[in-house]
Amino acid sequence: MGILEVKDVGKRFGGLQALSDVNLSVKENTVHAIIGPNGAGKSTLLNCLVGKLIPDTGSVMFDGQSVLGRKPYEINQMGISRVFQTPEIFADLSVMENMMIPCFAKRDGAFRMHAIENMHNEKDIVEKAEAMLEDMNMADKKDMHAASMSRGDKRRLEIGMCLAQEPRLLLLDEPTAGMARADTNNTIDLLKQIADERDITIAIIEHDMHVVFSLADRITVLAQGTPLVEDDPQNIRGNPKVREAYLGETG
Amino acid sequence: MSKTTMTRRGVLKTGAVAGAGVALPTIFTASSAAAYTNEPTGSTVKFGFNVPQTGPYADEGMDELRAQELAIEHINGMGDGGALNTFSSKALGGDGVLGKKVEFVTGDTQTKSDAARASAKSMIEKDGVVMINGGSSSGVAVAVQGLCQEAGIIFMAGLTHSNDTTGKDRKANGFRHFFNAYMSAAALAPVLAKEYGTDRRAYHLTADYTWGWTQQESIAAATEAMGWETVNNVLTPLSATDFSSYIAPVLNSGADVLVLNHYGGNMVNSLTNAIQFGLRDKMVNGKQFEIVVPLYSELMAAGAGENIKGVYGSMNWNWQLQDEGTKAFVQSFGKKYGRPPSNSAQTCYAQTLLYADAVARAGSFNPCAVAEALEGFEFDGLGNGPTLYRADDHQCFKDVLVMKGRDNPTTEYDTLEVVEKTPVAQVTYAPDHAMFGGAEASLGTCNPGA
Amino acid sequence: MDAIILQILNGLDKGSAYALIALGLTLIFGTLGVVNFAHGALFMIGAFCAVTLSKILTISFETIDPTQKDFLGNPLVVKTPYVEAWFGPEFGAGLIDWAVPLSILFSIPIMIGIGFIMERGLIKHFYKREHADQILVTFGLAIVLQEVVKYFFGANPIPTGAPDALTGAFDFGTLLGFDPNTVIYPYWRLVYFFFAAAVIGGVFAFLQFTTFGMVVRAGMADRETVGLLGINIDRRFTIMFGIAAAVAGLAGVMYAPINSPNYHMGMDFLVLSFVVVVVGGMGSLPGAVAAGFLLGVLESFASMNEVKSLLPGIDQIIIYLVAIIILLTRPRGLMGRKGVMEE
Amino acid sequence: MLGMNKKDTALMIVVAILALGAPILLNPFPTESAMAQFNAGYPDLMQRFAIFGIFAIGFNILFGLTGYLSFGHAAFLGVGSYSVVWMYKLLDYNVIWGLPLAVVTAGAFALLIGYVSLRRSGIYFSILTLAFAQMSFNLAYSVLTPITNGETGLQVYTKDPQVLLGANEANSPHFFGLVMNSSSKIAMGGWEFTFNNGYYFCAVILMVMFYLAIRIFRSPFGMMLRAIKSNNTRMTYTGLNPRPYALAAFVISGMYAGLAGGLMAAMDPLAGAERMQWTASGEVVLMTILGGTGTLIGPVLGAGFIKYFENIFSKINDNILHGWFSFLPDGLEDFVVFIIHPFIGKGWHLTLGILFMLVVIFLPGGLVEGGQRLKKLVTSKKDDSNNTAKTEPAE
Repeated sequence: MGILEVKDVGKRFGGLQALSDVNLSVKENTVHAIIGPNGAGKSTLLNCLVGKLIPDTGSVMFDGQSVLGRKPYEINQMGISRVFQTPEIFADLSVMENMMIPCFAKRDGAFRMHAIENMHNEKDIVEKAEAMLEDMNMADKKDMHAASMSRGDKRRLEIGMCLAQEPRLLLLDEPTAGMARADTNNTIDLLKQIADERDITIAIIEHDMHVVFSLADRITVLAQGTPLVEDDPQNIRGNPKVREAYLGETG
Repeated sequence: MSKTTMTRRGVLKTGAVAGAGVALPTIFTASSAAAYTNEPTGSTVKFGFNVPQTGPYADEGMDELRAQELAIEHINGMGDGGALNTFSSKALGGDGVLGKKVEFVTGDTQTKSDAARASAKSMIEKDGVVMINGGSSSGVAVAVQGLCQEAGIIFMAGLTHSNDTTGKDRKANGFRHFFNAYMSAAALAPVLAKEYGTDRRAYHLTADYTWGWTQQESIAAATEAMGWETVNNVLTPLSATDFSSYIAPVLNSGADVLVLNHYGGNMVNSLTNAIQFGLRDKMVNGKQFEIVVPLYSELMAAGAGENIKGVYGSMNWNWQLQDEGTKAFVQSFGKKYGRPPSNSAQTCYAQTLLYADAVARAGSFNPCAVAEALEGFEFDGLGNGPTLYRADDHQCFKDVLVMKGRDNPTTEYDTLEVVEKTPVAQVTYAPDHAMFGGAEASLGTCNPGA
Repeated sequence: MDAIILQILNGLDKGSAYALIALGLTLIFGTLGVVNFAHGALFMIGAFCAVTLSKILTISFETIDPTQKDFLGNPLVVKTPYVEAWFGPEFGAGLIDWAVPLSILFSIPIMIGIGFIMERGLIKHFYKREHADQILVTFGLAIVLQEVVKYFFGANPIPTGAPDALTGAFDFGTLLGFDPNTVIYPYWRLVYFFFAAAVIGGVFAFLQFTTFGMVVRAGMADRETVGLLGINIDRRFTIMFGIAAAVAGLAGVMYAPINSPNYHMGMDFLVLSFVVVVVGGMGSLPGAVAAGFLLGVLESFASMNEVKSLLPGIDQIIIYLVAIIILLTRPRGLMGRKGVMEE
Repeated sequence: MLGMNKKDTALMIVVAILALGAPILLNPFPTESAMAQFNAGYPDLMQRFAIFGIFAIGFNILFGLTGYLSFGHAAFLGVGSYSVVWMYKLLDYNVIWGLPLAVVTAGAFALLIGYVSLRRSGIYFSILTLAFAQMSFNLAYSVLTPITNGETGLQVYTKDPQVLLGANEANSPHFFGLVMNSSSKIAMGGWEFTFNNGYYFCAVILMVMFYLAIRIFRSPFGMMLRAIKSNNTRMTYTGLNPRPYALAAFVISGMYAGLAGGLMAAMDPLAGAERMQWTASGEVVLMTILGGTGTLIGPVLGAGFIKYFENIFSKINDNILHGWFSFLPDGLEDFVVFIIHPFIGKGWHLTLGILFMLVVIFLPGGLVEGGQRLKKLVTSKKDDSNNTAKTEPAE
């Protein structure tokens, strides 16, 4: 029984069957990659997992509970954090504030009216956020304006913010898309480190094979809205169906 | 150090405490406590002219301001003296008031109660005026009148036509020279009956706010007394600009007269729309369809243009009158500004003179003394014929003009013609008339302020 | 039945004014992404184009008529318009009579010019600024424009009549088999309706069938991509602004005989036109037109006595009530696209 | 101090000095001098500065922090005023009954309107709030006249019950005997200063409200609100529900507006429907943007700016102009007056419109940015590489 169980999920947009009969099981404490050509339905599937879309059929269970019909923030509070393709951070806030917000969300839940509490009195939050920045090698950027950081730093900050919530499942949507090689490698190292050091499950949607094969313990190949095959990385590499559907195209 | 407490019953003690708290032991020119709000101590006295200078009534406000400036000139003995020469009271000698030269400050009411009160307060608190005059709506008049009552100065209303101003909202410190909705109705009804017959069915469109209601109530009562039937009364939003959807059903309602209880922009638009629908070209119930606008003003007539031809209404005063007071005022005004004054200008002019005259007769600027001098005052020569400032409700009683849109005006100023001067007796009512707050309405007591 | 037909006519007529103003506003929103609070002022300037032309046509020379007296007792000054003197009383009077329709020609270049100046001189510097800043600057501009008009024309409404041939009302009812005088409708309002329909049709045709229009529509859908194609979208936007200003101006010109123009008539329409645009859906031209007519018709029905007696005051709030209901049931108005002006 | 950092404490002290010293600071010109026209130190205007300051501070908590642009906040102002006047009519003139009620009723209205309106965002939200406020205004002016007294404005009549009214009680608004409209005047040389009870009542409340706003801005809650404005998506995917945060901000700013409306009625016992009109809602938007959206002091400055022009410039007439320029030769005097004439008196709208445009064109951050630039000029020698003033929601 995996921490995330996707059963018979289907989703239709007008005349387009975006997903059909998707079955997927992500085991706890593994790195599970979902790959597939453009238009295979990767993003649709991801959106079904986080509550942005509701599948027409099937079920999505996280840790034995259904996530369907819940709002994104509720699903997040269940322990699923999401990293976006283009970093979604609080650009107008400082780096430290960016890091404190998920700490509050973890401690206080989806809403708390702490309107006249003083920030200085939130020692535990401040310490936690500072430690997290330290972990992300960003302690020196603490007071920077988040918008003024490089793209690589924004990505690291976003991952750090997700980790600060201590999620059980981290979803990454093409985390290295549009990155230079050096940044990509840094991100791979960071994710490796996270997977090794933390008690966390990672599901990653990726286009870049280099990233996938460096990280994944398990790979699901999606083609035309339905899983083609699920296997270990070395088997995927040799699978002729996958080659034909996906790798063949890219060479 | 002087204390000003705006209310008579105001707790002086607290004022003193607050004063003591900030009083510094340094040089302040100690002046003895004033006997009343803004008692003039120097060689001048200030009047406040609070008129709309922005918003839809800005032009009316400008005309009021012209008349007020002219009045100040005449009081101070400049210019030709205008209607002071024909005024029945000779207390004013053209040397200011009680030997003090009159100055004035101006403010913008924006035709909003809040803004009008803010402007009036600044005049009272900052400029130290003893009297406020002007305005072009009843909402503003009632609001400012209430303020003057609290502050302890005299309010000489400008254009305000609602019954409430000297009805249920009457105040001891407030005085109105302008006529009101009841008088309009009482003057108009007999003329309408004579012109259009007593067997008429009237359809009312009424601006949906206090003035509109009192106007409608008054004219409906007066015409029904003549035998007319009120078919329907439809309330229209103040903010309406296009009245087509209110006018379209009129023709099928069986009514043969349309009464537009609208003022200003509302009236200009509703009348224009009614003419567009060709109402006055139609025959209903075998009679020519007619339109009545109970309250006219020169500016509305100008705004409505040709559409007012043949339409009856009423006015407080018109420059075409031929009495001596009118002639003197129109000459004086016309020479200075190159145009005849409007009836709102005339009421402001008269009010300013009446106030100054009352001060001169009372020998004091104390509002209570001035009020006493105005109460029951009978005068003539200001253009409206013999007039009484009734003591019971501070309303002037005088002849009312019934007007009609002229068919062939020769200039832009004579678009209206005087049809009849309704004698004062016909428009007089009891002070405790039901439309004026009944027996409950009371002036309260005069408040001199400090 | 006749009452309902009448109110539908009224609604269509009001709706055509709403639709015209909202159309221009949406063009600016959709193409430039600018919240233009000065749009009402453009409508007002349009109406004053008509006023100005009729004033120009009635510029007069003065002769003194000693037989008549003016209000001060001096000999009366009689004014005769130059056009009557030049072209003969009949043709001259005819010109003056047709001032409003004539000013359509006169107003188009003026309005486009004002639009160009506004866009080049002011608005273009605000494309990248926050909506709040756009609101403040265009609101300031609206105040300035209306105060300038007030300075020259005063605050009082200025009667500006339709040509004599088009005054009066048309008896619709007799065509439909009703009794005479039951369904009558003013000629000029019918003219306004058809005029509005023609302008709306013209704008749509322009956007639909010209390459220029195609680029602009593409720009409305996705501004960045069009920019990436290397098309000089800026120049087109300037032209669009001019067109939007002209549409608002034409709406104003033709409105002058319906209600005498005054300097703040733009503000009266401003809030309403925003409601119309939003109900129609931000960035949707058909939505703006549909919402204009819908709100016009509903407003007319709400002012019927039968409706008012059931729900007192409903005509005061109907527009807002409908706006609330539509926005709550259709998140982006009638035909709005996702993501436009939602941040 | 009081849980504020150094910078905020300094700001608070500046505000306190300005608020308490206003009767003197706003009266820089001797009473008899020609410039006395520009003095703003009389009770009514000072009260307005304070009241609209409170209104704008509250509005800014919604707009400045969350970015939700409400076009209907005047409705809460009106509700606050009506509440207070009704308490005068039913109980007595002590404002202690009305003011809390004003806050509560405005809060309740805000909860209702906010709950519905916050289902949409962006311009759709703005139009929803506008629609609610315009409905309130139109009804208050007409159909609801029994409650609001319509055009005339709600006021106290002698026949009203006023059940708590004591024999010696003041017949105008007071706070346990502290009569609002009573003042002490102190003459000093050519100056005359008016110290008004009502103004100080407002000023103290303004300071409390300003302090509260600082605390909200600096609190975790305030940070969440800024997070909504910055990135709503990230907010949701960080397990936070933006709706109750935005609603709480809406209700808080509605309560500020209710308090401001209540104070208006506390200074002047009349509640007119016009204060609910869209122009009044628009005014507070303009105040906030003009002063500096998202800054603490900006809205107060914006409020002061607009009210100053409305009350001071509208009162300057040609006579006064002629007085000022009487030293010039006749022809020149007339010319100067002719040039200035369109901008004063009835032309104050024009001046205000021009200033709106100038400020927003040259000072994108509002008046606060103007202040910062001035400050920068003065201390220009310092290194300003880490100056991120515009985005930092500081002063």
